[in-house]
Amino acid sequence: MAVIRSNHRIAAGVYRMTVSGVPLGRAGQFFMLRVSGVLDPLLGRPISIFGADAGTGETTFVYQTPGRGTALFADLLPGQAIDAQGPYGNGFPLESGGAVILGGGIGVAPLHQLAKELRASDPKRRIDVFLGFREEAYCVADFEQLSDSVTVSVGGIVTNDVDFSENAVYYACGPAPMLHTAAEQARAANARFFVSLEKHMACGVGACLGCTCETTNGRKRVCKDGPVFEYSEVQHVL
Amino acid sequence: MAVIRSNHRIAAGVYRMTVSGVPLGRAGQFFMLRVSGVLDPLLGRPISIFGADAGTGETTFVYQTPGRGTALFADLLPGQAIDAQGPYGNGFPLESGGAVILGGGIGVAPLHQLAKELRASDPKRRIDVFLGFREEAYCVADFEQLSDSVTVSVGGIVTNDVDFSENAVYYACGPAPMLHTAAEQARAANARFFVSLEKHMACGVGACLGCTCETTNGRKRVCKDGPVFEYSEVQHVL
Amino acid sequence: MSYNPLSLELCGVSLKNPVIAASGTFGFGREYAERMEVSRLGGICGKGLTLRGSAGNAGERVYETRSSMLNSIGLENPGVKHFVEHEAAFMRSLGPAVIANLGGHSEADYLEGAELLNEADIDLLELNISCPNVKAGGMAFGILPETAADITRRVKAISRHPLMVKLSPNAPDLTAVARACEEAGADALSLVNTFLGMAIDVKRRRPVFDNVYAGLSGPAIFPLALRMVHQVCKSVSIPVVGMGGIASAEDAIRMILAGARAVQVGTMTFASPNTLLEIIDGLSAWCAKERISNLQEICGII
Amino acid sequence: MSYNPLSLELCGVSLKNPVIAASGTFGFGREYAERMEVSRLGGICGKGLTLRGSAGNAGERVYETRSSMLNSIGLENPGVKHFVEHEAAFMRSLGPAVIANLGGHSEADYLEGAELLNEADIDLLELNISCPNVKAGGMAFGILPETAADITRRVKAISRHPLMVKLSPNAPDLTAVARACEEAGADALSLVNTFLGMAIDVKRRRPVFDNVYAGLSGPAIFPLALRMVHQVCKSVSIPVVGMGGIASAEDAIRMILAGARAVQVGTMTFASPNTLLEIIDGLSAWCAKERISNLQEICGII
Ligand SMILES: Cc1cc2nc3c(=O)[nH]c(=O)nc-3n(C[C@H](O)[C@H](O)[C@H](O)COP(=O)(O)OP(=O)(O)OC[C@H]3O[C@@H](n4cnc5c(N)ncnc54)[C@H](O)[C@@H]3O)c2cc1C
Ligand SMILES: Cc1cc2nc3c(=O)[nH]c(=O)nc-3n(C[C@H](O)[C@H](O)[C@H](O)COP(=O)(O)OP(=O)(O)OC[C@H]3O[C@@H](n4cnc5c(N)ncnc54)[C@H](O)[C@@H]3O)c2cc1C
Ligand SMILES: Cc1cc2nc3c(=O)[nH]c(=O)nc-3n(C[C@H](O)[C@H](O)[C@H](O)COP(=O)(O)O)c2cc1C
Ligand SMILES: Cc1cc2nc3c(=O)[nH]c(=O)nc-3n(C[C@H](O)[C@H](O)[C@H](O)COP(=O)(O)O)c2cc1C
Ligand code: FES
Ligand code: FES
Repeated sequence: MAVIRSNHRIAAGVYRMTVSGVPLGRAGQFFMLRVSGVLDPLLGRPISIFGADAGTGETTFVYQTPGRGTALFADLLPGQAIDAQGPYGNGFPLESGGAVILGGGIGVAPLHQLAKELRASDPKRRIDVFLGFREEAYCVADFEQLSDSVTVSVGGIVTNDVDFSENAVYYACGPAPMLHTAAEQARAANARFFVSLEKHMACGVGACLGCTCETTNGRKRVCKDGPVFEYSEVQHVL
Repeated sequence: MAVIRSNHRIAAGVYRMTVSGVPLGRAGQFFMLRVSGVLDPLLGRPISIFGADAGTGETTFVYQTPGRGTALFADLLPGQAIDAQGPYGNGFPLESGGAVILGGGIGVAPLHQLAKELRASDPKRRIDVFLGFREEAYCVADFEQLSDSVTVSVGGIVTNDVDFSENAVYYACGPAPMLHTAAEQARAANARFFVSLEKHMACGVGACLGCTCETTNGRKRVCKDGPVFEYSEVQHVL
Repeated sequence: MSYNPLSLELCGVSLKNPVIAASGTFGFGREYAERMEVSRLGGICGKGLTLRGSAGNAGERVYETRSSMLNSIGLENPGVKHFVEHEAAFMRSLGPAVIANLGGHSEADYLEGAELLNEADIDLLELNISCPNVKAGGMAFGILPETAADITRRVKAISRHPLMVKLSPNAPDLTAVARACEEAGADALSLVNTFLGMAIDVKRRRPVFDNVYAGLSGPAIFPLALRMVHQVCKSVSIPVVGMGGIASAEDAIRMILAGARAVQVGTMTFASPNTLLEIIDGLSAWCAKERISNLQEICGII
Repeated sequence: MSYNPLSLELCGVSLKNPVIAASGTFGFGREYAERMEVSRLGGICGKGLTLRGSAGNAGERVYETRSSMLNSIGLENPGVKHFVEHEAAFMRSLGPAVIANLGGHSEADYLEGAELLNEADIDLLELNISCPNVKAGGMAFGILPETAADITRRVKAISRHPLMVKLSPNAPDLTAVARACEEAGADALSLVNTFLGMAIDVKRRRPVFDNVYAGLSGPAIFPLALRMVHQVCKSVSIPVVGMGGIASAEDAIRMILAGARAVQVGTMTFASPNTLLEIIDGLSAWCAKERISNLQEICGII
């Protein structure tokens, strides 16, 4: 059981929550979060690690509230408990060399921890971040601390800003259309490109087969074998 | 929707919660309280008015946590919302003259507001309070402010302390065995005696017929026609 | 006055919206009339009546389960005559369409009850052949197509009110019962009544209810009820009123998409008395947002 | 070592406690073995197998409902042969009793699958004739007593493992199916599999699942499952394994009071992976508190 340290709104319908009492995970991994003590909502909600702080032992999430499960998270106050199972899934690989990070909307969440890990693993590498939002930007300052450039587009098409032909590894998380376009550009440019996928999940650990996805390497479970995949493996489902 | 102003533990498994934003009710009436936003637990929990403060507009409850619905109440913090429907039911009648109040365990809850109303309606009347607890006393000081005497028994049989032959009106709320014994004593002494009953409830307003009780005046709904009854009407169910 | 996108006709009765308070969860309207604008409802279905009335079941009567409840009220009611004399006119005065719900222990009971109800000013007669809580009666009639058709035919023959037959989700072959009732002359069908469930008191090591089994209702049953409403709507051509666990306007829309003309809401009224009105408001808002001129346009498109 | 009040025998197999991970909710044990002490479980029932394996259903596969979920996995599985060669030994190594769950699209499939499983070191064969999510198969066999008895008889004739038949709550006459399976030689029965339910996506105005209907599981179904287990236990004399919505040690005790020898827990493992272990601990604590020397003493006393 995690204990909430802070939980507040950072943009319209977007919240940032920090908890203690859970094992630290890696960029791209996620927790199944659940209000405790009730059986409706029943299942955990997969929420990525926005930040895992080895110093304080705390984990931070940034989440939207599209439905009733997450809406309940937003009502929680510091000191209260939240059920957090994880970390689950495989993280982003930290390839060497320059990195280009593409985030769309709430897809920025796992990318923040990714930027942190990329920087920590090689303080000298170049990190360029492109963030797209529909109406309101958030977490931009968080990325500015960790990268060489941050390009923000609000209401535009973030992939238009990105050149996939650089000598860098590309990482993305965001809405399906964004990932689709990015994957087309990456293929055209023959880039190394990792994406984080979303699927409705029940267990989060690979046991229910609710999140199966056909890949070029056979059926995979997004929760256990992903959520991070090399784009070419899953291009047909993007 | 009520907003919680304070909510804290006052004895082992007993909490005191003050809320604003609900209509003020009378002694003996109750609210159906429910954690909002979830459908499990589903139904409201009937909780009596411990205090209704006309000055602040706030209502106070004192509650135990025997099950999962009330256990969730105990986790709520000031500023959070709780669904509170009511006030429901009929209150205690404020008869003239001296009053003797008998509370057993959490049954003290509605009696506190009763003492307040009795005192307010006739500041000169004599009010004697007898409180029985299994292991730990609570709310005693609250009663001391409002009555001429408070007799507390812990681990004993509170009815042993009470003389039903005084020229007073008797009021009681507490566990069934206590009410049963008190009713026998009241009948022997031919006393005027009002009791507050408990039944599992679904609606609290008289619509579901889940709390029907046979009385000497026909079938009655504890929630709507009670929960306060003259003991003689319901003696056979006590 | 602008056109009302929620209005509909059900068996010749005009409803201002498709949201009806379910039988047994709204008394005869009195209790909630003190607390909410009941006039805004599409209809009110009164507590289930039996010919001579009944004291209902002894022992525990309600018990909460996960997102649901079990009840074993056992049709406590004041009898048809009392209803005709003391409740029907009051219900009419509230404004929404008035539905009487009639249960019975025997065929004769049903027929005599229906006869008496001919004298009442009601809009619809809902024939309850699906109450699981009365040992001798109710559900026995609704389990098999033959008995369901038989009682439907006989009541239809003598009742001057449009007849809606309320089906049991416990019927082995629900769509067969539905078709049989349609053929026997039912003007509409409503479903579901409660599912047969059980609760056990661990401390006392015995069933919670004197009758052992009781009726399950509330949000938990919604996915089952929706499936059954969908199946029945595909099987008959008379109007269907859907219910079972509806907790929101979205749930009501789902029922209507699945083929229900109107919906009834029961248990959620206990949990949150405003649910009925919130559903009506939610349906209006949805029609506006989706530019639907009348909600019935989406009825049964799935 | 002190006597274990939770131990029992099921079809000649010793279980250290009556708590079994339900089929389809625990893979073949690998995933949860990384995260919890699976060795403490009474048994593990593997994902439902079909002869040649299957990719499962397309489209949405899981959807949350009130205190419950709908699934339309469609028996995605690697096939019996893969299980025998790559999973059975691993499952055995975990410690709990090993149960293989076998589904099928045809009688021949079932028989060939059972034959192959004769080579596997498993304790029990659970015959799944109740999966609602595969168009061609599964549930079709479990709906009627005759077909259920037929497939039971044939599999029993060739299988060297004790045979537990898993029943569908969607059978029109569940106790008749139960009795038919008993007569046909089943060594035990397990129930319930998932209930047929439906979900509709309001935004897209269409069913959530490609198959339209899907299987409902989780705490919401507990009162229904408990009633069915009670009914079946009163109808047969072979052991019954109860499941459906069990969420706590109290729920498990209720199933056992109703007549189940052991229980399976499925959906709650997703919601809260520790549920299985918490139930075991809760049963131990309850036996101690109630001074029960073996939990089986209370089996079926209701
Ligand atoms: C690996 C992964 C990481 C994620 N990380 C984040 C994050 O860091 N921040 C964030 O805001 N969101 C994240 N999401 C999306 C988030 O899980 C959903 O927004 C959330 O589950 C919606 O729950 P709800 O209660 O608001 O909606 P409801 O509609 O009430 O949810 C009902 C059910 O649908 C599932 N569901 C609904 N939408 C989604 C979705 N988009 N993805 C997966 N399941 C869904 C829920 O988990 C639940 O089981 C992530 C999703 C995945 C798969
Ligand atoms: C008119 C009235 C006034 C009450 N006032 C108070 C009060 O001021 N303070 C207080 O602590 N308790 C009071 N109670 C008792 C209180 O309602 C129960 O303790 C509470 O409902 C238990 O809920 P739970 O979620 O803890 O238990 P659960 O076991 O989870 O409850 C399950 C269901 O059983 C019902 N239930 C369980 N026990 C009782 C009970 N004793 N009475 C009625 N319903 C019950 C619940 O309402 C719920 O529907 C009152 C009861 C009534 C009828
Ligand atoms: C307490 C209670 C009493 C009920 N009484 C009746 C009744 O008298 N007649 C009837 O036809 N249905 C009765 N029902 C069934 C409801 O009308 C409805 O069919 C069922 O509860 C499913 O809807 P819901 O899930 O919205 O409650 C009753 C239900 C409850 C919970
Ligand atoms: C995602 C999922 C997959 C399932 N797969 C199978 C299966 O392969 N074979 C089977 O017999 N039952 C399967 N079931 C049914 C469960 O074993 C169990 O009977 C049912 O879920 C009821 O128990 P519960 O409410 O504890 O989950 C599955 C259930 C779920 C939720
Ligand atoms: S969510 Fe269960 S296998 Fe991925
Ligand atoms: S609780 Fe519904 S009538 Fe009293």
